[in-house]
Amino acid sequence: SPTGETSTDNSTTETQESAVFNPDEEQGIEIGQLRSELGAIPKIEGTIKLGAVAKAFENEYWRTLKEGYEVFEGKLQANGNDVTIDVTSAQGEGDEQGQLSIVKDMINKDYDGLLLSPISDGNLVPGVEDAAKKSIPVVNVNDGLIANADVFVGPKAIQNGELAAEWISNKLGGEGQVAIVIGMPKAFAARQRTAGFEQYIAANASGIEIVAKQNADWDRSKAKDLADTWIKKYPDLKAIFCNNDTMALGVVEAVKSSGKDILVVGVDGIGEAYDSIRKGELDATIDSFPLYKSQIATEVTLRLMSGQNVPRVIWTPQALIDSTNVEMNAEEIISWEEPTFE
Amino acid sequence: MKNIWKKFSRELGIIIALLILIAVFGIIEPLYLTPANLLDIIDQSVINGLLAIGITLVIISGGIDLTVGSSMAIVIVVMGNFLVRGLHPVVAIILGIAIGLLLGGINGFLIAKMKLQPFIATLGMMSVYRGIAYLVTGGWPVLNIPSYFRNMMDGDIGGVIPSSIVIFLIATAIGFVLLKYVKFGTYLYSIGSNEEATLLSGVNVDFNKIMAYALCGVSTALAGMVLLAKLGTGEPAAGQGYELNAIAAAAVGGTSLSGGKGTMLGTFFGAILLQALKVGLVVLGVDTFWQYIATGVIIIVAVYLDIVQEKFKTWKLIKQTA
Amino acid sequence: MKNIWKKFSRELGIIIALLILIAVFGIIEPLYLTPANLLDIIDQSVINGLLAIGITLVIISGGIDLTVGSSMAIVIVVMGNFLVRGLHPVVAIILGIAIGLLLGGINGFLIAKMKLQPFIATLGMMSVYRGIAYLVTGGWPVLNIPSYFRNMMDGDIGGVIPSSIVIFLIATAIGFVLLKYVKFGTYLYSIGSNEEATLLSGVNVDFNKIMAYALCGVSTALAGMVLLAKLGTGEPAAGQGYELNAIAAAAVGGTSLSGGKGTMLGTFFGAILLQALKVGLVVLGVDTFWQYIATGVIIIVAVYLDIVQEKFKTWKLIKQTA
Amino acid sequence: MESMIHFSNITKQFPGNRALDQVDITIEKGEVHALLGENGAGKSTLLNIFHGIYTQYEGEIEFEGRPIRFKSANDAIEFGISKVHQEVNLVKELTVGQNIALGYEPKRGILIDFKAMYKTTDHILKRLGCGFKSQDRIDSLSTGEMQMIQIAKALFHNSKVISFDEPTSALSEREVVRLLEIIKDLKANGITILFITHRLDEVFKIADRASILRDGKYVCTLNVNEITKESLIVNMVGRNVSAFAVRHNPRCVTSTVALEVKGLRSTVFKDISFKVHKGEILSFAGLVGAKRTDVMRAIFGADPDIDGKIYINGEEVTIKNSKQALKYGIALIPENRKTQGFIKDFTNEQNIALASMDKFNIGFFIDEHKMKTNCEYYIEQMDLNPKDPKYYTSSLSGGNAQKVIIAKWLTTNPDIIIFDEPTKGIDVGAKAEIYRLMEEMASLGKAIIMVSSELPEVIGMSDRVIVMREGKMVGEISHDELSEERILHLAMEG
Ligand SMILES: Nc1ncnc2c1ncn2[C@@H]1O[C@H](COP(=O)(O)OP(=O)(O)OP(=O)(O)O)[C@@H](O)[C@H]1O
Ligand SMILES: Nc1ncnc2c1ncn2[C@@H]1O[C@H](COP(=O)(O)OP(=O)(O)OP(=O)(O)O)[C@@H](O)[C@H]1O
Ligand SMILES: [Mg+2]
Ligand SMILES: [Mg+2]
Repeated sequence: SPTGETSTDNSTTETQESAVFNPDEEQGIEIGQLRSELGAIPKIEGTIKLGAVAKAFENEYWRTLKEGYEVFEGKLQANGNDVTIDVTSAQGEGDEQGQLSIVKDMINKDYDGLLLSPISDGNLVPGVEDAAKKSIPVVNVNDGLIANADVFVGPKAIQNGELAAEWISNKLGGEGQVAIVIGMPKAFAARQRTAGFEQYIAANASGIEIVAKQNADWDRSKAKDLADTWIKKYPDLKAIFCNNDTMALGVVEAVKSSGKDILVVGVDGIGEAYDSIRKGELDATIDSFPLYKSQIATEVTLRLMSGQNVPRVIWTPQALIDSTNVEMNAEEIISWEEPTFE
Repeated sequence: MKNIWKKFSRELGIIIALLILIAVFGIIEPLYLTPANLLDIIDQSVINGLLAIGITLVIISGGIDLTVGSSMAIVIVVMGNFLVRGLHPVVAIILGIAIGLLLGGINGFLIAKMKLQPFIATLGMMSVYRGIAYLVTGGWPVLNIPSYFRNMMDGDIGGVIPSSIVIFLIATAIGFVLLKYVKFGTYLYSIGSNEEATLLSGVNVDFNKIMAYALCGVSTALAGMVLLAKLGTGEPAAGQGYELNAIAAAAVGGTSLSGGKGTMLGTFFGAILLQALKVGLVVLGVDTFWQYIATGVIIIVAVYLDIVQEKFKTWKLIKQTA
Repeated sequence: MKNIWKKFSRELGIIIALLILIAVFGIIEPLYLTPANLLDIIDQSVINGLLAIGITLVIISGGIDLTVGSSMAIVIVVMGNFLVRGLHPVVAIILGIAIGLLLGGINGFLIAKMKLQPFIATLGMMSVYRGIAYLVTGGWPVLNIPSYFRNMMDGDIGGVIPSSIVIFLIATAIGFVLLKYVKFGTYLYSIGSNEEATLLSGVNVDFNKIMAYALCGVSTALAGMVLLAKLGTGEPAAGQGYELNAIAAAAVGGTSLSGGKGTMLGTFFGAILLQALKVGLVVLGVDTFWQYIATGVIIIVAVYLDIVQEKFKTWKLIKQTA
Repeated sequence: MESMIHFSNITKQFPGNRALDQVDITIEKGEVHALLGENGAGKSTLLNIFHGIYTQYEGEIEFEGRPIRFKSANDAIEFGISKVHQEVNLVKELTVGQNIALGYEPKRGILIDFKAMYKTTDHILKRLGCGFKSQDRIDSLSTGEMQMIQIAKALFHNSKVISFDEPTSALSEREVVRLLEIIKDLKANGITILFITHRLDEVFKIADRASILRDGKYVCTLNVNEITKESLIVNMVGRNVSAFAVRHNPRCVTSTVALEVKGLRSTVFKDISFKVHKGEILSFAGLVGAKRTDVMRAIFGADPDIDGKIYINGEEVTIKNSKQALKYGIALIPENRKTQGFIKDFTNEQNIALASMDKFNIGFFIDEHKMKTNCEYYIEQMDLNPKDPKYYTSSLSGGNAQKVIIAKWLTTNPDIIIFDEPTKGIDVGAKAEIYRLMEEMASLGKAIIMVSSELPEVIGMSDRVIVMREGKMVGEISHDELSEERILHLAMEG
């Protein structure tokens, strides 16, 4: 039964807290499944104020996430729920302390629930501890991990790299040289993306050789410089996987000017990546649909607050976007269904 | 009373600035003035404050240290590794301090003995230390720092005052005494103000310089420990860009980047002021992008006020003697 | 011949270091020596090189500029916006230069007129300018920079030499002439070496300082344009941390961070050396974490060699006269 | 008498320059021994070696019969050997007492024992008869008082040997008298004194013996009471030079006023009004600290917040900065050569060109050849040594550096030249040349203002003297009425 499953999940969470928390190894469920188990979103009593803290609005990904929160706030209000969501972010991805300040401020201001996307795995832990003291529910929205949050909402990060690896290996017919541009080895997501890619190749595509793997610190220009050098050093290079789209777009510039036919795959699904795919420059990106992710996260938070039994990990949709589906509607790709309200 | 006034006249500017800042934020949003929030501000300035304490020593001696962020990362990952393997926390703390001393000492050696310019020597070492921090863990964070250590460095003492604040206060006090009442401090001012004259007075300039960097390493190590305890995770990428914040705190607190001038209390309040500003902007819900602008403007205004205050003092002195 | 030798004796050290570096990488991996790769190295050092040219002027005058990364971002997003709306590329370039001049001029004003210390003034403005860059676009990148602009700044001239390299060479040449053959350059050295004596010699010190920062702004603007052309997208987050790289290039090229010393050619080769190192490490497939260490070590060794070379020169002189 | 210090075969090589060449000198215990020689003769270098500041040299030093070789200044101090430096070398951020005790602070546990420190240092200051206290700040002191701190420092270390490198060059007559008394007093207490000076009078007042260096070589050691000034000079310079400031050419004062100052005042001086004519040498006399330098800086536009009127050739002008002063044909040869006079990293030709860069342009660009030619002209004119336009000014001797600075200002072709302590720390030979230059300028119709604390040169050179005291003009003396007594009377009591 669904209830039984959730309770075992909770008990594993107990032990997980003292061991390493890794959502990829958890028994997560998807939102559709959650909805079918728990039904419509319960009616919200009274006024509810939610606080959402993103990593950094400097990055398009997080601005889109914010948009999702706002969209869902609208939907809630349209359905007669008095819910407001305040969305803020830290000052850049190096501002761990600042992000913590924001969370503490929200706790001081007695927000009713928190949706947090931490910069690093640890920086919001003290805030979450404070929230627990005030019994404020905390939902961890990817990609930093909060071991002591109530629920994790996000895509399966390792699958992200796997999707890319699978696509590349199919395109290449299972053989050829590939390279990886890593972001900063700071975020869980960056590491998992790389690991997922490597693991898939090792397990399923022995003909593909990862010839190079270097950091570009999420920087477009550094990624381009890396690719410039690689393209010369490995004349047979067939594909480059990048930990995010910004770097992938830098790599695309290098590939374009080399005149070679090298596949470039990014991660995030930012608008510019879609454009580039349409133009036939970038080959693919793995979109984790922040616009919907934040809506799901909010839905999960409300369910949690109304006392429903929510499992520890909720997977959000992600999909590989290439020329075949770039014109498709996102809702169609992820088979999005609007939530129902009580 | 008037004596105290005079004694701390150097720090007066920054204290007044801090009070004004708090008052302004408090008027706009009373929540800002709650004890919990004010305590939080201090608590959150501990890391930057500890780094700034060490950097103040170095800057007074006429140097600069850009490695603090990277050194901190090394301390964090090494201590984290040992703690997770069950090393006694006290031993781990001693180990951490020793690492800080060593890393700082290397900087000091390059600068004092090999005569490299402080900016460029520590710029290079910043990169070297970061690489080492990554190598220690292979880039991965050290997870699940034991809670006894976390409680030790970041628990509550007597259920009220966070122990990290106590560490911060003790470090400030030690720094204060070092600068004001111990030879070493006199030598730092003296070296920063006129290195040649100090050398000719028979002071071992090289040794004192190395000590300044080594002690900066120690306070960096303390900052690292507190961060490790606060976050419960030791990341090799921790502390990136922290060096500039720490320098800003020292400068806002009245430390002159050309050396020879500065006080520990100034730095202490400087670190708190920067955090009070940040928290204030958050409490007011100021847009992130505007926060960048506000932070920069406040740094410049604070330092400018310090210049104006100095000018005013000189002017008053002239009036008196005229 | 011997004359040329003597004329460029200051730059000799860095040139030899660069040749050794290239030789070592070339021996390990012959691919490194292909003309295409060598051209790439120069091409990739253009951004850092242009920033370093401006920073060299500022450092020689005894200052420092930490804003270059942020200023560059402003230039990029503003120019990007106008280009996308169809502004003529030449007008856009003039606009970009004007912005660089303005931003640099503001830094110069704070330092020369308001007497703020260069480090702290530009540390504050670095934050302010970054905020402005974000505000200009609301954080979004400017996409689809027109290709005629991109070809102009980053195309190939005569099908061989990338135009960005030509821009770099021209900027270096202008900087070289400014420093060596125009009185402005003499004044910069003079100010950096002894500001008071320069002032008493009837030189308008404030004006020349402001000009140094303003020109640094211009070369920053050029770097921004090239980056915009290279990437085809204008990001407000561009250039973070670039200031330290640019300072490193200048220092490696023999510019003294205490002012009064340095050359344009030194900086030119300094920027190329750092990129040659980076590319070499990538070509050899050195692990990223080791790259951090190698970069730091090379910076320190290069600067140390410069010191040793100076000492050696003195020593040789002593031998000659003895 | 027994030998205290014995220098044997000391050789010191600088890049491109042998500063000392096999120097042999013996200093006896308890004597005051003067080291004499022209600028660049190697006097300071010898002391720097003795005090462990230069550690690379050839030869041997014996101290009380034992060979010594110091590795640092500290070593020498520990041995009871202290130095009062040529340039005042103090830490501005510290108090007087902290400066005196620097490096050797008394401790209680690990903390500094401030009470004991201030007590000891106050005691020493009292013994030296200083009017300030050990807790005072350095920046409120005059140059003379700063010098006292250096002497106090030596006493604090209980030194057996104290050496003085031109201690009187920055002092007023009154302070010089006081210093010489102190030196006698130290001698009476059994302390051996080494003493460098360019003021030969002082040698005869306090020294027992004098050793002479020329071009880095030892010349001779003389008993002071057996010789005359003239024979000293011949030994130092190798030829006969007048040690006196005297005018050779006829006076050429015109009635045309070149510069008039009316009611000039600032925070430190007030009511300054005077005229200077073309062809005139007008001196400002007074004790050090009379604020003459500040008046000159004000006229030159170097300080802000000045009230009053300035007329050049009868026309009122406002001078807000040195650039404008230059435009009006004013030149200022500043008091402090090192910090205000020249650029350390510049060669002679660059330093000489700095104030008139516009003259060395072809279009937009610098004409290096013109710069060099100009420098060569002055090398000849002023007998600059070495005769190399590419030589760095910072490695020149004091007198030669001063000539470079004067050349810099002459290059601007000024009408009004202000010399602030023009012969401070300059040897007799160079002094005579600077006097000759001043005369020549006057005869070319330039107006010359000289600030000097050396009465002989004030009396010897001036057409007219204005005396200042505590920021005020207290009297004017015409050429025929000039005497040391008149000037001192006005300068000290009014
Ligand atoms: N650090 C140095 N580097 C190079 N040359 C030097 C250095 N110091 C001194 N010299 C040279 O050594 C010679 C002796 O200088 P020194 O300072 O001993 O002369 P001095 O007799 O003290 O002269 P003055 O009377 O001007 O003080 C001079 O020619 C001087 O230019
Ligand atoms: N802003 C300044 N920059 C550099 N030097 C200054 C400045 N203001 C004053 N001085 C100089 O510092 C020196 C120390 O002052 P001191 O009292 O010894 O002499 P003074 O006031 O100049 O008197 P006099 O020139 O008559 O001897 C003076 O030469 C003074 O002019
Ligand atoms: Mg001398
Ligand atoms: Mg004076």
